[in-house]
Amino acid sequence: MSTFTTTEAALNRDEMAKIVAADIPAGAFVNLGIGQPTNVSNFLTAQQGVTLHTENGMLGMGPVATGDDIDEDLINAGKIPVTELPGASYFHHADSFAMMRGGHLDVCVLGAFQVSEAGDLANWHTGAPGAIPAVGGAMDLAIGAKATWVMMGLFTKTGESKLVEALSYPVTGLGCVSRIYTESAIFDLSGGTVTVRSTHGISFEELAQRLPIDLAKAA
Amino acid sequence: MSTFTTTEAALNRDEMAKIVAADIPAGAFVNLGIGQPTNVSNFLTAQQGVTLHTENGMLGMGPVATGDDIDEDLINAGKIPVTELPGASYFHHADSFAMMRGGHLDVCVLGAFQVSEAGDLANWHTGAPGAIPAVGGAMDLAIGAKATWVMMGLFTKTGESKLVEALSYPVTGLGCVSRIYTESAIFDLSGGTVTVRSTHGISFEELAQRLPIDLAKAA
Amino acid sequence: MAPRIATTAAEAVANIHDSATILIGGFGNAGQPMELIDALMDCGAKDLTVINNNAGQADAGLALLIKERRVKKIICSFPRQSDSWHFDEAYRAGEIELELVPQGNLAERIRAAGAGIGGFFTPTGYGTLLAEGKETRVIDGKGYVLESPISADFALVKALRADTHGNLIYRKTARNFGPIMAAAAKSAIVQVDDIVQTGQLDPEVVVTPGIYVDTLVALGGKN
Amino acid sequence: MAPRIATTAAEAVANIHDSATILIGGFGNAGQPMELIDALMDCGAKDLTVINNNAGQADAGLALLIKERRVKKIICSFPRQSDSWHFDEAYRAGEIELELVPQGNLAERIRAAGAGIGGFFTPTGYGTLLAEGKETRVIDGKGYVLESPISADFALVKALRADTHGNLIYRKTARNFGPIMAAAAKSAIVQVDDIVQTGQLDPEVVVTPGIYVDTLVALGGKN
Repeated sequence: MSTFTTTEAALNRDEMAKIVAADIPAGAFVNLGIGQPTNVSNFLTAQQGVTLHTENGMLGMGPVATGDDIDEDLINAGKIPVTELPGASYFHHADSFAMMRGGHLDVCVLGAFQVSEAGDLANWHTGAPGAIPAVGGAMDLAIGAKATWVMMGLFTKTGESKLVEALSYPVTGLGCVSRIYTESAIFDLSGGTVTVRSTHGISFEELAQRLPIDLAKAA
Repeated sequence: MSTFTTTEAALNRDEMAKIVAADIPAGAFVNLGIGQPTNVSNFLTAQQGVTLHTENGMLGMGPVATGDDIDEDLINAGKIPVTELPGASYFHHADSFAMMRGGHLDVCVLGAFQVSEAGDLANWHTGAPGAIPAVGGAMDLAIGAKATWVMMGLFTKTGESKLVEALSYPVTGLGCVSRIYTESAIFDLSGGTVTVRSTHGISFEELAQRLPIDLAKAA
Repeated sequence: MAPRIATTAAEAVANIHDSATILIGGFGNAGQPMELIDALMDCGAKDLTVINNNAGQADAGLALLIKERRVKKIICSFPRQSDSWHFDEAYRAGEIELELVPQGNLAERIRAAGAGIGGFFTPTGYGTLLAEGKETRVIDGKGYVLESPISADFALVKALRADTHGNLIYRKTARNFGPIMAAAAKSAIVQVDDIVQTGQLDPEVVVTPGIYVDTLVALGGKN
Repeated sequence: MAPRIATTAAEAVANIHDSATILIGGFGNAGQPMELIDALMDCGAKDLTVINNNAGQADAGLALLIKERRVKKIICSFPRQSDSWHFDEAYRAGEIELELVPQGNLAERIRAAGAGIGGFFTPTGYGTLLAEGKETRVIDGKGYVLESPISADFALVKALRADTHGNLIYRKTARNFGPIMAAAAKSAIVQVDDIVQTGQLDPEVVVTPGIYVDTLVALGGKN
């Protein structure tokens, strides 16, 4: 859908968030996961008219609250005080997750430990012995939205690709991820094909060599 | 639970409705079916503090509306204009039937074609060839409330008992009826045993002879 | 996406096509989107599957759609009424298919569609004709029937008021099927008395969030 | 039955017994019935099964119940947080049982209990560790897991305001689990800022109808 582009430098977090924000269609209903995805909201423009959903029962969430605007009854999924925009609405938890599970959100942006070329997502549990598992809304978010996008570093600290042929971490959702934003490249996933839309600080050829999966290059 | 009583005359419809109304516990949440059961509301006292539910999304329904109080947005399950009492609330259809199905109503009073000694109810369909079936909320009401009571004539026009060993009409709900009010007698049903609480214009012995099932007499 | 605001009921329903599945709100006259149904009549779409609590009354609205044989199938809980003569005639002539569903199962199936639930076990209808051919299961000693979601291409809903974001409030028992139908349709078309600016509805009292509303038309009203 | 009006949080929770199953509302601090949880701590009931989104935070409320080993099992979606040290310790010591449920399934299971649904097929969790041992089914090409209702003996809920009929309204994201928990419990105990006379809440904006509320206690509040 977009032509292949490349930049000299890897993307920093704000650059990634800015690109994700620009990719969100005007008027979309969006859920931004905890962590890096939350930063996307800082780059959405008023003209885009994007409405943010928070799993704990609100549409029309505004920016983080500060000072006198802090209200303990108005928080986001990360339990951070937020604000309310005109046109907001509140609903209970079953209705909130019905909205998500029912496919009404256009885009959900999540962090990840790993994504497979089939779009399988791992982001809830390391599977390490002794780790206490916690899932929250991750599994609902992964499979609920019309499009699930991931923001993550492409490589682990030891240099292994987090975009994999098959997950080694426990699954969050199967075949749900359609786009991955990383510091080194942006990927579109569809029907088992991984298309590189752009590379950053790395050439397509070098990327293809470092990743354990076949890559297509955007036209 | 009550001692056996008898009266010389059969009960008329208002007398039946009055007895049903008196049997409804104070503070109960109640759904009154279309037809005879609706008449029960005329005999509930303010002291009883009974709250009426209507399946089309309301708790706290008041009496039938007349004159200027008629509001086309405020109707009961029989599509008759009604009024709103203080403490009322409105909710959508899924929430209304969740309230019913979830066992939150104390009593539901329904009409019937037949009831079996096991408490099976038939009240939605004659099963006659060519009859157009219509069920409405009958099946939800039958099985939803904590207690389902029936008001009906005890005999058909041809003199057959409508309290039967096994239903010949199509089932509305299985094992759901716990009490039956008729012009001739009032019955408590429990675990397959039918106890006659009172007779009206007929003796217990005569009743026992005319009905095709075993009857116990209230102590 | 903020809802499209149509200027007439005809414009609001213009995209409804032949063979569409349509959820139509209302219980009796309360909450019936009369003007949208009339516009659907005028727009000519046929071979429709309609989901409504009833099957039309007297000589108006849905009854006329059925009279004109534009409805090939109806899913409802209570088709037979004293004034359902057009349905009765079509049904007896074998010219309309009827799927009869207990009212609470109808509501829950519509809710399930909007909520992404694949199916649910309900005690309503267990052991009855309306459970025939359906999967049943005894859970903790109680019988249940497996019911499936009912989604649709379109919903026609009547609400009291909208804001320009599509947030809706309803009025009294006219709320009935509106909120669950709006959520279960690919495209929810809503007639309201009036549309106010965003910010004029209290976020605490919004019943249908705007995310569920695709087209709005303001038709005035008595309230 | 109109709700019992307790004069203190202690009186409100006095009937909670050992081995009770308790739904506790709240997401983070919003909607947490802090005073009721503190009263539950004081009342001494033990061997509790608690359903809450989390497993206690820092050194207050639910975390203290866990610290004192009064909770034998917790059903939640997100036990591990930066300040969930009392849960972490109890869990690692094998002194608390954990049933981990994806948050949306947790909400829907609670809703199902209040709605009399025997079970439902949800796509959430399909193909994951959290579906292990559960029945699954592919419906229209999509995988689903069968989940069962979660009911309870008691619910502890925080709302903004009640009328004397027990009708409730909430405030902003503090609504969260309150409405579904009140409906899923045999006995719903609700703390509110204030209780107004019946007739002072608009019937259109009531979120939890009084039928679901068994005990009310007014504790004042900042709002």
